[in-house]
Amino acid sequence: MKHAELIATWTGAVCTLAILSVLYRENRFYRFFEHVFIGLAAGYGLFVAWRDMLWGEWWKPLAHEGKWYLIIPALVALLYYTVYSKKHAWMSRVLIVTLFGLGAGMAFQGFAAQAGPQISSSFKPLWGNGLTPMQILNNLVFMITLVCVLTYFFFAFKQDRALVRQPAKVGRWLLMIAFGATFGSTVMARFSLFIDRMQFLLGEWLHLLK
Amino acid sequence: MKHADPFMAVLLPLLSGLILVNILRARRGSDLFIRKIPGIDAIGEAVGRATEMGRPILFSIGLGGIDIVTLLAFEVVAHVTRLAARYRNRVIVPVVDPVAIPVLEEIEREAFASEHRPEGFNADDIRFLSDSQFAYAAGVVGIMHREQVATNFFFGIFAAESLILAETGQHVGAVQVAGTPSALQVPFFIVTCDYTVIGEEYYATTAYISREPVLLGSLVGQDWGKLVLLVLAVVGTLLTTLGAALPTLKPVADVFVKWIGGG
Amino acid sequence: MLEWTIRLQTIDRRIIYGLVIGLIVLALLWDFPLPQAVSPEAQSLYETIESLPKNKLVVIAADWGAATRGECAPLTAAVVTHLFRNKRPFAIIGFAAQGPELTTAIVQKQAKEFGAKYGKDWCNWGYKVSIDSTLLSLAESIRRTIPQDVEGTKLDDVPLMKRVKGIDDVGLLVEFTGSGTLEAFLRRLPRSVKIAQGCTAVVGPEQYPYIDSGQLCGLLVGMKGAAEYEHLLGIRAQGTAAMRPQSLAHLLIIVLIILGNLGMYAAAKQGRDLKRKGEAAT
Amino acid sequence: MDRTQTAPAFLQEFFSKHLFVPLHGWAFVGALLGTLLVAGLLFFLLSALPPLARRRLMKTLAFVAGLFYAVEFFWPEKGNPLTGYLIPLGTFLRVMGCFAIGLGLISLCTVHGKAVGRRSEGWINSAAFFAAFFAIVVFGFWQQYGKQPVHPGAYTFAGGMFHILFIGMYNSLEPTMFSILAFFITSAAYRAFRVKSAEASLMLGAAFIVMLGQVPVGMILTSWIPPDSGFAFFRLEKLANWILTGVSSAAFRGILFGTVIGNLALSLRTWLSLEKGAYFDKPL
Repeated sequence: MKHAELIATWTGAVCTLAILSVLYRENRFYRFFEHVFIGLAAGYGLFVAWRDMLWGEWWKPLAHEGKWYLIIPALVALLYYTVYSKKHAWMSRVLIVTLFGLGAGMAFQGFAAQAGPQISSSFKPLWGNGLTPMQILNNLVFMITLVCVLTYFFFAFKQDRALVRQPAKVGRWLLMIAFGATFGSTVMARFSLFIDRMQFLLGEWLHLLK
Repeated sequence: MKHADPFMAVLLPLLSGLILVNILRARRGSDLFIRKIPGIDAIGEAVGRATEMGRPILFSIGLGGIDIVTLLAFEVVAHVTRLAARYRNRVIVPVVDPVAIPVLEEIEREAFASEHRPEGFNADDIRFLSDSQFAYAAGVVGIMHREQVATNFFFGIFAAESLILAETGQHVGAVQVAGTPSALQVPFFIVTCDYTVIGEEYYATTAYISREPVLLGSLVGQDWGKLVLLVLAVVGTLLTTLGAALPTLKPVADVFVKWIGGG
Repeated sequence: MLEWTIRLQTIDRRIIYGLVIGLIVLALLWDFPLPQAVSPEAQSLYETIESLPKNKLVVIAADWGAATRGECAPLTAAVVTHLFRNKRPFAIIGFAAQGPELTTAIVQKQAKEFGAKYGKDWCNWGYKVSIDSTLLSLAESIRRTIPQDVEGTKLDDVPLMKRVKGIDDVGLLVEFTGSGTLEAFLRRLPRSVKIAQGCTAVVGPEQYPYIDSGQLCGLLVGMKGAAEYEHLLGIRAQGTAAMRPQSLAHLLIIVLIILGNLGMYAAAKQGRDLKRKGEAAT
Repeated sequence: MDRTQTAPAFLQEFFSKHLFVPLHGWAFVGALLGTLLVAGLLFFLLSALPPLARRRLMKTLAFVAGLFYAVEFFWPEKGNPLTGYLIPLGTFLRVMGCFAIGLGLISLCTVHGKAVGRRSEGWINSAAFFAAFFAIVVFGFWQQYGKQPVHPGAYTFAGGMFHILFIGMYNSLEPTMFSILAFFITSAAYRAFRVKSAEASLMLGAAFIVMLGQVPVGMILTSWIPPDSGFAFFRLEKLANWILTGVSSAAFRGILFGTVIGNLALSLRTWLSLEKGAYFDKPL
């Protein structure tokens, strides 16, 4: 395969154009490559599952090192396939409910890992030596935002009380500012992706860029 | 954090206790209030729209599979499918995780049966597309165009593909309702969907739909939990401030902050 | 006139997409100059490298993969140029599987220009799995954590590593990433190692607090960061080239938003006028 | 920190010495057959369970599964009886996950197989699916396990085909699909950012400032404000940064506190089988 690189560049260009064509409207060209994409993803997923996972962690120890007990996960996984039998379909559910149980048990650790550091780093001094007025203002804004946003997420406390209603309203406004800011800050990252693609088309494929 | 530090060993049982106590209280039948969440109210209306137009509904459960967040999305699929079955419509669910296929098949079959239309269930409507994020997105874009869906639901965990899905929905003129705890994707749903369920509102969806006492009680417990975190943040801030302003109080503040920061 | 303004609120999306493609192709092909401001965070990274003692090693942590290549590659390239130019030896380590490989490609390309040699001017420690435990043991002993480089040479036999005894000989660590891996470095490395970061625009906002607290000695965010650093180095590379289409794209969005609002305003005005006329007639 | 340094968990040594021992030859075959027999027996027992017992079994399994992680987390690191099982359990679950891929393949092959078989509209696309799928599987394994290239950097036939399929096609399709976001973010911003209500205006305003603050063209607008004066805060890049780090990060922290508690509540309900809904209340 002498020309693998060259052919790869050309097929890459065709694939890029096919996906971009959906911007005009959904068409045969896109549809064809959409299916190719799904086929490649499924095949590559299978290949990678074997190469990076099953071969080293399952087949090699099982068949070459005599670790016979590794047959167990494979047998348990067969329960998934009971879904194709009307009579035994409920057994797949035994497995899935157990997996949900495992996921639920991880919630404590997840809570601690996600929220733990965020709680203690929310304590920002509102006064004191060495704080500039700007820092004080920042810390105050931080505190107010946090309190108002949390209030917005109260569901069961009646909102006819001004104590809940007003902060909740401000909380929603502050959320909108945060969402707008996130939107704005993502624009650059998204365009980086497309610029990268255009550099491929104009540079690597057509050799128009210096 | 690999294991519970002294602070978490107190906080987590406390929060869990608050949630469980309120579930028990609700089971005994105390009357519970829950505020309006317009996004969830809109679900029925959105299903109705699809039926009026005689076009199918698409429900994306995002990138999740067998996890706690997606578990809730499954319940919303069940609700939407029951409504659709009542109106003789169908719900297409494209999925990323193959393990979700058996779960969804059972849910849809069950939903059609409960509305006395078992023949309405079609296994081909649960479509595994790909476990690769963007191959999935490419497939959903294709389905939306070809099936000319009238309504899209997005409930679950989403990442960058959120905008690809929801903006395509806009292009085909679908009514869209989204709900996700993935905070970074909320802005993209807000600008493209008719209704967006934000952050923790997502976890209130099932309680809101079913008005089941257990779920409503849990919601009250969650509120108490948030109140605990809110008080912690305020007290911590005040203590830190006092510690910074008055040197004599600094040791007290430091001990508190250190305890919360994990000893 | 009013009719035309009203139409501005319903511009067909295909026209918008055409404009996006047109502007980006134009900006890529036509090299027009743009003013470039430099943020204090970029300036401070530049100065840190300038003032770094000659005997200290720099470590590049390559925690990114193909998905964030668009932003991480130009950032890495800019910092590597600076290191080569100042003849500061560096080592590459990565906590993302593809990171060290992709970084090596960038380094090799530049090594030719600067006449730098593997082993003398840079080396590659390779991909490591668990970030926390690797850094913890790295702080205790570099040689025990990384017995050999990716080519299988013992670290003692790599020329540039001869002077490096332990973590105290590392002067600066620059991490390039598209995710929130920074905290592990802050947690596990001694304060004697200065830490700087180049990150994607998406995670940028989360990193600024560490600049305020002094834990980070420099920060480059996204394409903008790469362009700023190239400006400091006085070169025009990928970052600067990408700022042209980026600027035009941002401008296009802003102009479109303004046009849309003008259209909406005009439509509302027409509605009011019609209503008034209607009232007069009845 | 190192996994070899973790003390063995409760009964772990017993298991690894007496039960889960690598075997070879006939002993290996015997152990495999024995396991299959036990599995078959369990399957038979399971299918004989009456509906009520089935439900009880599920509740118990979910509880025990959740209990494992809960105890592992709350027990202090020193002398933790379960930490040693984390890695084997992780491997077990990942291997199981790999075997679930078949569910996805069956689903894909049924849908596309039907289309090709019936020559229904668009069957060519379904054929393309199969071609792409088999090509990358065949060439993937072939280049992995087949003849290796003589010179580094050269390609064998299989290696070249895999390069074309993976680097040429897959690595173009994926980032291009991702890059479509550049267009969609533009059209979404144009359509949605209208000064209609207070909320929409706030969102628009924040997005506007942040977008301008990120590119040189925007920064020029306020570059006349001296960077070391008291008004430097109003330079667009500073203002943008302030919105992102001040307001935005606090708001996202508020959202996070809500979602982690919501997640905790849902997990508790699932763990203790208190959850109500289609998947849990369905008659068996």
